[in-house]
Amino acid sequence: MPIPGAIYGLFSDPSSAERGMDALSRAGIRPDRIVVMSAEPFDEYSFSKMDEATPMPWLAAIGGIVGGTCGFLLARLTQEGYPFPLITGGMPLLAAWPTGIVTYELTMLGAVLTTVVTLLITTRLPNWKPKLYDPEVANGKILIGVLEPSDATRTEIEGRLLAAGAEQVKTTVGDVAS
Amino acid sequence: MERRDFLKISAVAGATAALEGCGNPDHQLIRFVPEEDLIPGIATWKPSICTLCPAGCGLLVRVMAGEAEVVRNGQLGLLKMGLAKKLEGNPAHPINQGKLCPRGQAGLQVTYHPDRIKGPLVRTGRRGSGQFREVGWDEATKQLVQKLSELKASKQEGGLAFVTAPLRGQRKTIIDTFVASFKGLTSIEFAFFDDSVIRAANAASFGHALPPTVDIGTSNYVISFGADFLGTWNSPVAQSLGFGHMRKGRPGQRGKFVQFEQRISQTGASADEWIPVEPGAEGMLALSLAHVIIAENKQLATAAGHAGSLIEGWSLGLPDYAPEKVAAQVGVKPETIARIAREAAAQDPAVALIGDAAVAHTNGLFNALAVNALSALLGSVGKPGGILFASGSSAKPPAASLQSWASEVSSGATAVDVLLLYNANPVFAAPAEWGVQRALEKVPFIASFGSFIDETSALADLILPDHSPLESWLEDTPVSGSAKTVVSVAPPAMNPLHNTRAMADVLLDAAHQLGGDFAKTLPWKTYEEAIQASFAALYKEKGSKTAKDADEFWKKAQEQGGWWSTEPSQVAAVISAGTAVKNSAPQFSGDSSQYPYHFLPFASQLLYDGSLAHLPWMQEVPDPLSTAMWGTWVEINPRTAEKLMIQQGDLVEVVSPNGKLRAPALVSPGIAPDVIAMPVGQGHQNFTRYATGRGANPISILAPANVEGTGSLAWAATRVKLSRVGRGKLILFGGSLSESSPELKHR
Amino acid sequence: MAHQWGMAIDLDRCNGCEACVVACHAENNISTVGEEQAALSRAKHWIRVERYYEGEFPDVRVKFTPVLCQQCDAAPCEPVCPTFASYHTSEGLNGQVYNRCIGTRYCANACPYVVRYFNFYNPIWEKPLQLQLNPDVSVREEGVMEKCTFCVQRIKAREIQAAAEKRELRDGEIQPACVQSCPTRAMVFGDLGDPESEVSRLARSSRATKLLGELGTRPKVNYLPRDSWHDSENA
Amino acid sequence: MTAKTPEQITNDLLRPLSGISARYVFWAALLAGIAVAALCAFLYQVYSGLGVSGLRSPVFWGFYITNFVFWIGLSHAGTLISAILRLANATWRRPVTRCAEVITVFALSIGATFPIIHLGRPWLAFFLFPYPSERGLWPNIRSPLLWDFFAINTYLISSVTFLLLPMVPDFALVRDRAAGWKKKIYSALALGWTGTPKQWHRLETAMHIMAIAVIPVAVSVHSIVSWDFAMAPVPMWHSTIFAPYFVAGAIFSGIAALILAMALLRKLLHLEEYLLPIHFENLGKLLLVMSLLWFYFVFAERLTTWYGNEPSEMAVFWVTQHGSYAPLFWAMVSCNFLIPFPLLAIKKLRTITGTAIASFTVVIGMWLERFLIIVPSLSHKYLPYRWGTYRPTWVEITITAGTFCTMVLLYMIFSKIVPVISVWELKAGRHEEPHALRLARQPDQVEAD
Repeated sequence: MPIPGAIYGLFSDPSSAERGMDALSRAGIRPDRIVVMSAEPFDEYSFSKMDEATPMPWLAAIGGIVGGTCGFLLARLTQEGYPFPLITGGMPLLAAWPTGIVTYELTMLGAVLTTVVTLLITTRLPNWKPKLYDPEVANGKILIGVLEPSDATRTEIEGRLLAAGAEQVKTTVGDVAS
Repeated sequence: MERRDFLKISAVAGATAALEGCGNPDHQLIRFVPEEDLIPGIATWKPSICTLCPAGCGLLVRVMAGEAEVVRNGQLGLLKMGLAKKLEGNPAHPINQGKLCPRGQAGLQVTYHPDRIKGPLVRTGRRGSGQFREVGWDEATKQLVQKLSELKASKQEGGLAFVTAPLRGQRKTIIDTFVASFKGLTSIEFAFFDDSVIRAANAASFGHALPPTVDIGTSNYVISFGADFLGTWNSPVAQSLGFGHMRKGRPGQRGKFVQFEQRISQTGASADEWIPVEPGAEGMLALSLAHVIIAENKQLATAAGHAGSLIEGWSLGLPDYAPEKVAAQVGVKPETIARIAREAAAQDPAVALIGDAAVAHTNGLFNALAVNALSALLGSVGKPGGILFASGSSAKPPAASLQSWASEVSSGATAVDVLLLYNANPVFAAPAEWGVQRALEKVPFIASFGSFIDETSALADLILPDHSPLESWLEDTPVSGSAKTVVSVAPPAMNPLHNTRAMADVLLDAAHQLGGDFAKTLPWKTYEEAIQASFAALYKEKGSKTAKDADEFWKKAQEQGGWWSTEPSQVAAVISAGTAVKNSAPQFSGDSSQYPYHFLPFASQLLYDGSLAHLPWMQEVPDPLSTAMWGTWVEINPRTAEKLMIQQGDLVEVVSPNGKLRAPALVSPGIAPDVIAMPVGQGHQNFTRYATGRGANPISILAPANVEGTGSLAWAATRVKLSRVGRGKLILFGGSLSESSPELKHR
Repeated sequence: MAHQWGMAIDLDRCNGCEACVVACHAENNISTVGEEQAALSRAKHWIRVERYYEGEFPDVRVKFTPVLCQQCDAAPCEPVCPTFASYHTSEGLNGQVYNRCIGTRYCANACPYVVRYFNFYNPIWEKPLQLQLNPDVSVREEGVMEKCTFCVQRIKAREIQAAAEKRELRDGEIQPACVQSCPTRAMVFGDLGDPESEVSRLARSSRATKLLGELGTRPKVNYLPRDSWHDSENA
Repeated sequence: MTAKTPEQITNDLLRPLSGISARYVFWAALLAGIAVAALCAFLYQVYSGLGVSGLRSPVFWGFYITNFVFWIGLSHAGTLISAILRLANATWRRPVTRCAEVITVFALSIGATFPIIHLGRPWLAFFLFPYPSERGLWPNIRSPLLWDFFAINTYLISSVTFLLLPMVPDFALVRDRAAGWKKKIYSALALGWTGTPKQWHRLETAMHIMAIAVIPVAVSVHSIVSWDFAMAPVPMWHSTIFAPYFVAGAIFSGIAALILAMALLRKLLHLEEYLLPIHFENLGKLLLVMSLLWFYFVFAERLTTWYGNEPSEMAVFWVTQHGSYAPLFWAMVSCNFLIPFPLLAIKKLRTITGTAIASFTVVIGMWLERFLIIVPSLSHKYLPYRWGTYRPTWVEITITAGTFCTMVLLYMIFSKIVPVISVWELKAGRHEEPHALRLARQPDQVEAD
């Protein structure tokens, strides 16, 4: 994915970033066109209130169930029949409690792995391709911008961002690297 | 099922693979054409005879094909041959009836011992330096014959001496005949644990100069005075079989077994009642028991017959031996003596036996005669459940004493030009005071037939290694263990591994080369022929119901491992009048104030008299009581240990008037506080990689006291003192002495 | 019904002679470890004769108990093995498959009888002592646990022989090496599944006890403790 | 909590990543040398046989399993503590979590090697893997060692992800400030993180789920380690108290290790302004609670044994209390209770130095505890004839020392690669206060955390 054209402002504090966000919303920019980046989570600010809904806990639960099932089957099938039954002179091969332990451990493993996979997929990580980013974010700046703005709105956006308190407003065009 | 078979196959394959790793130089060896027809994996069982102690048990040898690295005609190569894999008791043999003791089991390792002498050796270095050169048999025999013919030419008296272990059968005949032709002594027989005192006592009491065959199995009451009859004494496997039968072989009837001794032996450990007795007071104790029996009219004094009449005061009812009078000297409570006497008198049959340390005091002969009289009084002599006498061989003449021979030679009174050695290691097994080593050093030429370099054969000029017993023709006429007449015979169970020859064959060969009378006196070309001749004579004497001629008789004997009578043998006693003997107190070497403890050597259950110390199995199997492995120990009572501030495993120095030694201490509740015990067997200075330099030899510090009335060593007649010198090395297999945790006392 | 091999040891007969120990070494290719290793308590004796002293001089008694693998029916060593090296055979033996053993030594810890022995080093037989090895029994390498097998090679050989001869096994026909050598006939081996066998008879006797039976391991070795002598018994 | 700007925080926390001092190289080389010696000792053991260790009959488990239990116990420092603190939303946790999680990952990795080091035939360790093999056999599910296999692997995977996920934003930080080859490496490690709200939300949700999952896993891991012992009928092992006793001990030693690590990091990386006395104070209180809990477990275990008076258990009981293991036993009680208790209970002594000293003794004491659980019981099993003893050899001592050195070395290397304090979490902590205020003001506008 080439770097999209974008116009964004860098804010040095969350309150001005929040104002910048509000300004963009008021300008009628569609929320899915707005891009926000920060070096730390700002859960309590409105510019972070996007993309909060996720089925991750449910997926983790399903992953746990799948893992547990695998564990149970592993414990059960391997002991009972593959590839021919082991001679144990009538001694029990399969016991409920140990099977429970394996089932339990694999349940947890399933849940953890599903969580990680869900995280990576939903956040599209890892992704080393060039993309919209500004290293100033690492210095604590909060990036708020608009993807593929129409030429008509450019100046308005820039103005609104600056008015909200953006220290700097930058534009990217096509495939200019950050 | 299939699975297990598969595992077994892979197990065998694994074993083979382990032995023949890649790059093994074995693969570069040439392969000889097998000398025998063998089916791999199929075991055959061949009879043999155990030669490791005088009991003479019959063996079955499991022989299987295997590949051995051997030298044939000077060429090293691999030979597929029958190899002995396991020794079992011969179930048909009347002595051991299919059973075998631990020492007998380990006989296998004699054959395969890595330090066995692989061919004739001629000394090259200084005497005793251990430097030898390998030679061929022709050269070795030539050297022997040359020395002997020089000796024969000199017509000198006593110029040849032959020191052997006690032998029986044709080997003895050959050696005695051979030696006699040199106008020398008869052979000198020597073993540390010999039975001559008991033989002398039995000859006097019962007219049989033999060790007793004790029918423990059908006895109801067994009183043993010091005899370790389940461990090493006399015929231990036969006695153990009897012991098992006495205990649990007769439903509803269980005999009692009482042991009197100073230290709990392996036998004492199995006793129903173990009672400590003062050292050397066994005879007095036996007579005290007899006194009670007579005094309480349980038996008439005359019931003891001749055996009783040999004891002074017997006919009067032994008034001097009332329990109250002797209790202090004997160390047993009068009521205990009386109780045991009553119990024994009430049980029929009841038997008394004596052995080991009890006859190795200066008054050992008296002790033995007293116990014999007690047995006779109990009415069990010559009866089932009592003392029987086998007739395997005629009573043997007393052998020349090694002690007097050694002192004569070392003092120069007797000149010996040639000394032959066979199966005896007197440098190790005789007290240092006897001066055996000094005597040997005076002998210009010594030839040994030994299979190993030991303290004695290291002094030899020529070594003519014998086969191992499993590679050799064997015959034996056991003198105890079965009431039947037993003549064992066995062809070699396997071919010789090394370039060895049977002692008897070498001797016969030498005799024929020497010529002269030997053609008549020793008419046999080989040992095999000699044995066959003895069986021909046996067939003539005894006849046979199953064999139609002497050849068949001979063949059948080889198949079953010998010939034995179907009924107990009946041999007339030859009783000669004897004078009554008085009680004699045991004499101990060493002043009791300076040397406060009695020193009690005892036969090791595994190493016996030290002749088995070279077998790794015997070193590593834990001793039954101490659980010690790979070493020796000095056993002391906890009270003594506390007094001397000695702890388990401390190195202690034991000092007798005749020497001193150092060994780790073992603190054991099973020993009298005034007794220090030590197993015989370790302390070899030169006896293969497994035994050399291990522990100390208690024989070396023994006083050269004799049992009165015999030439035997009174090996229990030494007193010692001891002190702690540092930390020792005591390797025990067993953890705790006691079954209940001593830590619990902390509560 | 499959055989259930078991043993009875009459302690009234046993005299602690150690014949069984040497017989076992010879039959089962148990290597000797030498002085240095023996001092580190690494000697291997699949059967050992335990000796306990009771009391103090002069009232001392000694007790011998031969202890070998008890071939428990509920063996603690079996479930703990992660690789099934220790497992239960259809004839009731606690099998030890050397090839599967990775040497966790867990079985030896779990065994209350301490009858499992570990090969801390590769076994050594100094030439030509290796010629004594029994070809029917595998040699165990370093890192492998080993233990008494009730001489399974003898059991199998007899079973195969009996099958070839189309007959049932006779009671007493199979003798492990220890039983065969025992000079007092203290040990009896046989099929506990056959109520008529000598070992079953002894196992049912009122004298029969199990070593550490209270642990619930259900051992198949029955001990008949030392009896005492009563005058009246013989009167 | 501090007046520092995000810029300052970033600078302070990323500073250790640049530049290596001579002192650092010296210590790293020394530690690496000992670690290599340990590796050589292990290879020597593989070559010669397990006989080079001091193990013997009946003490078939010794230093190696002691180390195994010890390191697995230590691994509870991190993930468990940080997960609990995360879920409890303890604000002061922020500078602590990563230090703790790193201990977990390294201690667990080191601990997990010991079951292999201790094998008689370590080259066959793959027999434990459940995979269809030519042997026609699966591993035995009933064996506690297999439970270990599953539990430790689950715990290791969880801990590693639990550690790595929050590191991604920090890698991104480093990426943006680095140049040259460093930039390339950190770019790869940052996975292309940009810091959109979506990424932050997903990361926080994932961390939340993982924190919930990892706590029971951690508890199960040390329970299963305890069951390695409790499943065997060995005197004083076969006990129901073992699982909670081990878990408590694990957390105890884990906290101690964490305090020690923090004290060292604070001093060596000059993090005095981030790792504050309050952290040591709080963790010290936690350690005090665990010390009391540990003592309670020991007391309960020994009292029950003493009253039960079962002979085989009493043999072990007395040999530890009065017998040959008594010096070690009382040293353990001192290290785990008698010394740390006053240091942690008296407020004046609960300083950074005080808690560090207490932690040091606890780490030693807990190692001794593992040893004393294993060896006296094995050396005093039911049949007194086979009672024995145990002495470690230089091989075991070297390997043990090597693992301690490896732990420190790994930590040193880690501190040069990754900020040991989670930068973004620390920053995020700064505005929790205003967030809470907002919560009070407009509760309906703020969603639940």
